[in-house]
Amino acid sequence: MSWALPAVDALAARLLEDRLVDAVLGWARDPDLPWQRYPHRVDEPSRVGELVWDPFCAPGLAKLVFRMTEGGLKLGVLARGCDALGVWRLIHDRRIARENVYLLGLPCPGMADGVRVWEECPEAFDAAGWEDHGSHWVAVPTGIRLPKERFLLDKCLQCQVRWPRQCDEVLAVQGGSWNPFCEDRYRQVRQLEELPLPQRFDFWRGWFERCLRCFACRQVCPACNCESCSLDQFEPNWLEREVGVATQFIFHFTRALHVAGRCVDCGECQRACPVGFPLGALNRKMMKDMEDLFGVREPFVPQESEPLGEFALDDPDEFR
Amino acid sequence: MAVKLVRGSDMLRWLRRCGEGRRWVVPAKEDRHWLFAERDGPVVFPPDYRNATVGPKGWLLPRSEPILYYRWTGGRVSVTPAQGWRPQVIYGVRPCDLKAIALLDSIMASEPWPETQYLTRRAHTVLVGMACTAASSCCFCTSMGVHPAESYAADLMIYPLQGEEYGVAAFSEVGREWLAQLEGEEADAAFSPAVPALSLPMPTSLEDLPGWLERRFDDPGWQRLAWRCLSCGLCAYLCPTCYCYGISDVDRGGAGRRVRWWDACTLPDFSRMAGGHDPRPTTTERVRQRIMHKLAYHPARQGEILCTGCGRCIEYCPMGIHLPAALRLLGGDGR
Amino acid sequence: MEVRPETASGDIKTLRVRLPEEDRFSFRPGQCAMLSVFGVGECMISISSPPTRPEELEFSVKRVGRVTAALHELEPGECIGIRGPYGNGFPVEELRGKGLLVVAGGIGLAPLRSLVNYVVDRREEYGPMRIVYGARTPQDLCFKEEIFRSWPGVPQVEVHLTVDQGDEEWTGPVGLVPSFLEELAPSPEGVVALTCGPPIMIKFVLEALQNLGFDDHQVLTTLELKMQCGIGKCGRCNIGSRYVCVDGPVFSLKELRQMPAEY
Amino acid sequence: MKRVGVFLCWCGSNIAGVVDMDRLQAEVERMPGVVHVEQNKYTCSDPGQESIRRAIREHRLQRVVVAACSPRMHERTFRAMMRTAGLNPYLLEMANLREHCSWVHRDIDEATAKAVDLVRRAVFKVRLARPLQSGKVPITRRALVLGGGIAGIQAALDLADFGIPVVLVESSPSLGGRMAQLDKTFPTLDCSSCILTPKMVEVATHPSIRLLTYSEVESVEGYVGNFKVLVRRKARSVDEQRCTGCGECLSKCPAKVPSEFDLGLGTRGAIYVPFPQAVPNVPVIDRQSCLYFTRGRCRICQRACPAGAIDYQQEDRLESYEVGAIVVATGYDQFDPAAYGEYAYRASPNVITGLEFERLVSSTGPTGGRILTPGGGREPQRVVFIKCVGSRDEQRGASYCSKTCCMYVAKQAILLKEKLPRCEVYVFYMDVRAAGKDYEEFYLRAREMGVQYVRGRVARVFPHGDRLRIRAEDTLIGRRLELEADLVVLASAMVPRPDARQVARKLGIAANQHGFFSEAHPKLRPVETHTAGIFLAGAAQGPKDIPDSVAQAGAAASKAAALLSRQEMETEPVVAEVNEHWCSGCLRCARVCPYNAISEREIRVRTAAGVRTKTVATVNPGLCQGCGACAVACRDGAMNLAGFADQQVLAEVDALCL
Amino acid sequence: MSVREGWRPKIVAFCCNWCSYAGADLAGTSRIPYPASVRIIRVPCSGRVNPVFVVRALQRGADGVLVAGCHPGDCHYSTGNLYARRRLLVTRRLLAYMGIEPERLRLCWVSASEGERFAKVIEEMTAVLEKLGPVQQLREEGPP
Repeated sequence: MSWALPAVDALAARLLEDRLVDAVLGWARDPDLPWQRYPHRVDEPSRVGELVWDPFCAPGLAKLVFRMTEGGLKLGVLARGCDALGVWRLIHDRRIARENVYLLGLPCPGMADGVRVWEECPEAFDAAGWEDHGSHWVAVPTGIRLPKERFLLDKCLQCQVRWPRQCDEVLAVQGGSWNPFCEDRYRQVRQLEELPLPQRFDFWRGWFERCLRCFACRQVCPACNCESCSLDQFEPNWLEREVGVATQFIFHFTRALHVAGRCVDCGECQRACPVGFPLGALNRKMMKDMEDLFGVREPFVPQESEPLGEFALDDPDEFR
Repeated sequence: MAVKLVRGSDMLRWLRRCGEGRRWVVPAKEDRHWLFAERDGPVVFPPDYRNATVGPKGWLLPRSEPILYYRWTGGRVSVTPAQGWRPQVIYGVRPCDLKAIALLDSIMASEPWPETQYLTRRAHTVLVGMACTAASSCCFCTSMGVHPAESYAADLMIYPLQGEEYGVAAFSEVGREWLAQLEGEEADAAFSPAVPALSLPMPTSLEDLPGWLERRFDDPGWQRLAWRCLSCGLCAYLCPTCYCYGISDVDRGGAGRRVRWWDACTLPDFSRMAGGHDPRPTTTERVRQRIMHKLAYHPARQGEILCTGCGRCIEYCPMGIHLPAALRLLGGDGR
Repeated sequence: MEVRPETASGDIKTLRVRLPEEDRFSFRPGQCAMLSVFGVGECMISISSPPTRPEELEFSVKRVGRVTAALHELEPGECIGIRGPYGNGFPVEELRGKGLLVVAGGIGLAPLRSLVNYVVDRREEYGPMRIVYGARTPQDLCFKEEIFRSWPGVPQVEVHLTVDQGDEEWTGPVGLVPSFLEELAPSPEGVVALTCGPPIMIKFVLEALQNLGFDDHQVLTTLELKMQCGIGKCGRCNIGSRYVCVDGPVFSLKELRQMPAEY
Repeated sequence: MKRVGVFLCWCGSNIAGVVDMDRLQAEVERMPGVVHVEQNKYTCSDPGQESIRRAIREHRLQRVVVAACSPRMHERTFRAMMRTAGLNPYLLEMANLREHCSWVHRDIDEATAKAVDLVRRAVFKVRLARPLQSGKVPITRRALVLGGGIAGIQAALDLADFGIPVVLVESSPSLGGRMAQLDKTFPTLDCSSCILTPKMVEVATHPSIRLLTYSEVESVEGYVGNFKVLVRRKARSVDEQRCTGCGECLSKCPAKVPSEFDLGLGTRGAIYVPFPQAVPNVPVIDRQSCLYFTRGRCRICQRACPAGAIDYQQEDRLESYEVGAIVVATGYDQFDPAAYGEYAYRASPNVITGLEFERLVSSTGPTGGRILTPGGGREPQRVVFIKCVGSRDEQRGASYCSKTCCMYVAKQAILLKEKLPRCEVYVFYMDVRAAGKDYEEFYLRAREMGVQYVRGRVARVFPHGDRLRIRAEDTLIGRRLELEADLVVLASAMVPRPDARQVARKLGIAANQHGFFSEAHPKLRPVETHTAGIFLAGAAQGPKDIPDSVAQAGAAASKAAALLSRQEMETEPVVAEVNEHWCSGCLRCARVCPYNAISEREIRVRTAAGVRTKTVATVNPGLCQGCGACAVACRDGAMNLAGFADQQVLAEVDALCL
Repeated sequence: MSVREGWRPKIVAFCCNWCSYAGADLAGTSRIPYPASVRIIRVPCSGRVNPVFVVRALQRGADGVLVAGCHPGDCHYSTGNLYARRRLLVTRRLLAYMGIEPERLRLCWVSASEGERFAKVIEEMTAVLEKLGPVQQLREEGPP
């Protein structure tokens, strides 16, 4: 399967020409940093050439769609599985009007850690285009092969939402949700669950000490879309500004609980965190519990209703 | 360059001896990420150490710290100031961060109201710098007039030479005291500093940069840069020169503490006033504020650029907002 | 300490604080201090009493947020934290001998009141003083005792009052401060205008003064921004390269013109 | 800081005997905001309350804490006292030192320490208390009764007798419902229509009842005290004003169709009244089977009508009514035994349901009251009753017991024995449930009259010649038995109306897994629903016999009357409130609200991007009961519960953990 | 872990106004003694209890948190306790996952007529917490 950039451009151009959308949101090359792709917005068909679709489009787009469409802008979104679900999260939370987004689904073979590639094989960035060979990305015409297990972004290593679901249109290439690098989405969760309790706490405390509480995880998260985050409020002071083990615990506990049953597993929080806090291990724990306790299937696919806003008469009652 | 030559192991022993009774803050790698953490002594650096994700800033200006404790009794309140410092050595600090600390020093010491708590902690800190032999992919210190082998705020500077060999030089009283305890003669040594990976597309000389930017205060480029800003505090918290803080009280029923914590001008409510008025309501103003503060306002105030080219914001901003991009956009490049 | 409501609506109260002998500090009109209610927080309030009456400090507080609300709830006898004085204040030395045009709106009179009383106490050192003061309604006028009784009685002091909407008792003029000012048409000759009030009022007053022929350096205004440290360190209250807490709150229109319009 | 006064009650020795009150007072005096503490022997006594009032005056108290017994005991008392002292009642907080402390703990130190915490909790909470005002909602003094069966009739009459205007909506052409189809009623055997008809007439003639038959509720909007109901008056094709009810048209109509009222055992014309005593006694044209409407020719009835009341042009009309309360009495349906193939229902005309049997014995029925087999038209020699058809059988029917079958089977058996003494009657049953006044006796009477009660399930019923063969097992003596009969009566279950769920949706009330409407509380609020102002009566809420239905109807009526007897309704001040500034408008609060009290609305907000409209949640204090579920569902913290606000609970937690 | 002298566990109990608070009252009126470890906060419904309240209590020094509500099906508001059950179940699991002993959070059903039961629950829980000792994980350093 190849990264059909021309096809993407063509689709984007058509959307703009047909006035289906006012703008298209995708990625563009950073002129200063060869490995960097940042979110980019194109308003005229003539400029779709600025868009890029290759193994370095790391940033998630969903959260940006929220603010962009606020003013009623009709937005076409180049959406990988994670982006699409993120947008749907926002739609179901009534933060985005369905009619304001046109989801252009791009089956995603996984994204590479640009800096890593840049450090280890800068010549890869001379490529004109890219092909996906399952276990490798292959640059055309240079033929440079990048092994995925070495270069995949963490979030993509863990990804199980590669296929763009619930899109208005999906770029016609084969591909699927299956990710050979992640047989068991809950592996890390299980490992942690099996640790003895004190060690479990030590594990987290270690991370609490490093978390800067810069809120990058919250700000990139499509599920964290509240008008006013309770963690920012002073009255009531859900979370004190003081940073200590206890407050860090409350911060991460609350965050995890607030996305419980709503997280779309896009892994953006993980990517955004500068110190590598394993936010995924918290989010997926919640997913796992939603599955185990309440039998929610595909806990990462957004629904109108959310598990914690529901109940069943026969919910488990294990409090001893 | 005149330095004392020493083998790595001897150097560590010497440092450890001099640093007796002090807290050692050294770069430590915890899965893929380097951080400055408390350890029982200095360490040898593996070759892959460029610089820490989170610099040593937090050990001088903590993420949050009490500044006073209060206790109500009836209608009266008693207040005791906090004693937040411990003698410490911060070891392995790179020139960009050393320069940043120098900048923080000048800011905190600035009249009419020096920030005593920082200065006290600073006075009890020995900085052992480490010159750069290799650059990380986002470094651009020289573009900001910072040199990868300069000592800046350091008391002692370590220059990795060939193999096991290091050169050490002192730049302060304490530094000289310490160095005196290291046997060995001062000798000349050739040190080849790293060359930063990036050089910024500077639209003008550093001297003219403030003016250049102020002329572009209303440039549409700001909007083109900032629309994708997520309003998190990542850049500010990683930035070695960002020092903005907030103050709030932690109350425990009539007694408690007033704490000072890192704040960031990119966060939405940073400058929102109680009445609701906010001079910097959108990401555009906030991103502009951050960059202007570093490259224009502060130079105008204290004559120095508030960026040392450590490259952290470039490497870690999840949405790829960074200085080069800013300069280019304001330069009028279409994208 | 004593707490006295200023306005009928009770949204503005004046705190009179008696400092222990050893803690007294000297200050200039227009300077501010950080008031703190321990357990709630701190906020920057301008000193509305004149330095010529040092034994007691007065602060007039409008209820807007958490801290100001807490200040409003204080009871006489309770104690608060005060640090200061902060900011530059009005250049009383340079103003010596000049005529003064004081233009204030609502709570904006607070910092200027300090100046007015300072001038009243050293009447001979300054030229004639005109006070133009307005508020939303007659109830919202602050410092009634002074604006209605004491000040008008002082030689060479004129007080002109206006309100946005009057009520049955109100016989004085009705209208917004800027337009009212233009009607009064004070001459700029040897006069320095000092203004303080809500941002929007300031904006139009500055225009009005310009129309009246006031030169940029003849106009002083005070600005307000969110502050936390008060000592130019927390990086919140800057307008361009100037910190309101250290370089301000008083700026001349001349300075203002060199600053970005971010306030 | 708010000025708090704390009043420590000894409750004689009940509290003071275990808690060291002076140590407590010393501690309390140090608590933030507390400006006055005093002890009373009995705070709830008049002098006790007076001393609080005095303290409020003298110390300018803004908040009051009474540390005494359980708030469930005296909160009302002290709130009333607050009002008389000129303070808002909700600025009071109680600390439960008796039930939760002195009565359950012995150790003085432990008890005192705990008392200190409990008082501190109250102090911290009350400092954050805001004065709460209960709102007022006007009430429309009119009730809607849904369903014209005995329950609906009873409810309507009771309400009307309270002097409350009633609108009664019945979907069929006549009042009467199921009861009208019955012949006699257990256990007294008095004739059903004899006791029902007068009530039907009373409804029709009652000045304050507006009777709308052949009508259906289209939609219901609004909330308690202020419902807007849209009613569809189906076209009758007969002018109710003109029609004299002479019946000329009925006999003339050429069409013959099975009568719903007789459950298909008899026939009726295309223009018909369901049954002779129908109220109103005005025919209706069933357009599906009317020749004029189907073929365009006929008009016989029109010619026959001396009053010229026939009006083929008539159309459905929509009428809207404003009511303050709604009584739902839509009744039940009978289970279709077809599910039980082995009982040969439908396969043989001589297998009928209990209700069909009622028509068969009824003097107004198709046979004029003579019991004849629908198949042969012969008098049956032997009749077999099979009970629990569709009841207590989760596989093919419903899990519940239909409650009435045991008794009506007994009744029908007795009627048989009375009319055909020589007829043998067998009843196959699982259990006989005859709980109720004179019920057991009634059942025994049936046995005494020779009715054979056989405990066991019938395996199979199948035609055999012109009779029926029944294969069954007597589980008491464990013997298979086989017998012939002329008539088999299936006591089929009572099930909800097929449209019950739509009705529930229209009204915004809940229905259980079977489709019966759910009451607000199974024990304490049996006739109310979760939607304030909507009440339940009769079998629509669950299987019931006539006495139960009538009783419940009366209860529902008086509940509704109690509500409508006021011009306006005080709304509970402890309700959810929205901070519109923080609200994201996701409305997940609305999803967890059991009372449909939360809806959305658009507001205009000023943002950096300029003025825009946003959706926010809004709470209807008339409906909100203050459970607080929404406040927890809201992640923004925009939804909060007055009186139990987040900041208050957090403060309580802090207070207890100091 | 070292338990300081004379340490007694402290339980913060959220009791719903209609069932459990009344149940606790009944324990009182019928003079059924139970450990003084518990401190009751009255809430309208167990569904009012925000999981953050629980963590807050543990942070501020409570050793255990009890949430008591009407038995399923008896909720005064019909469904509140069922939402509570879900939320707190997840809360409890998350606490355990993040290294806080799950036994510190308990949800139980106590009706207005179950004074005995209330006392028993408190006894059980107190015993459990005495074994666990105070919460070490979230202790915050106070003034010097």
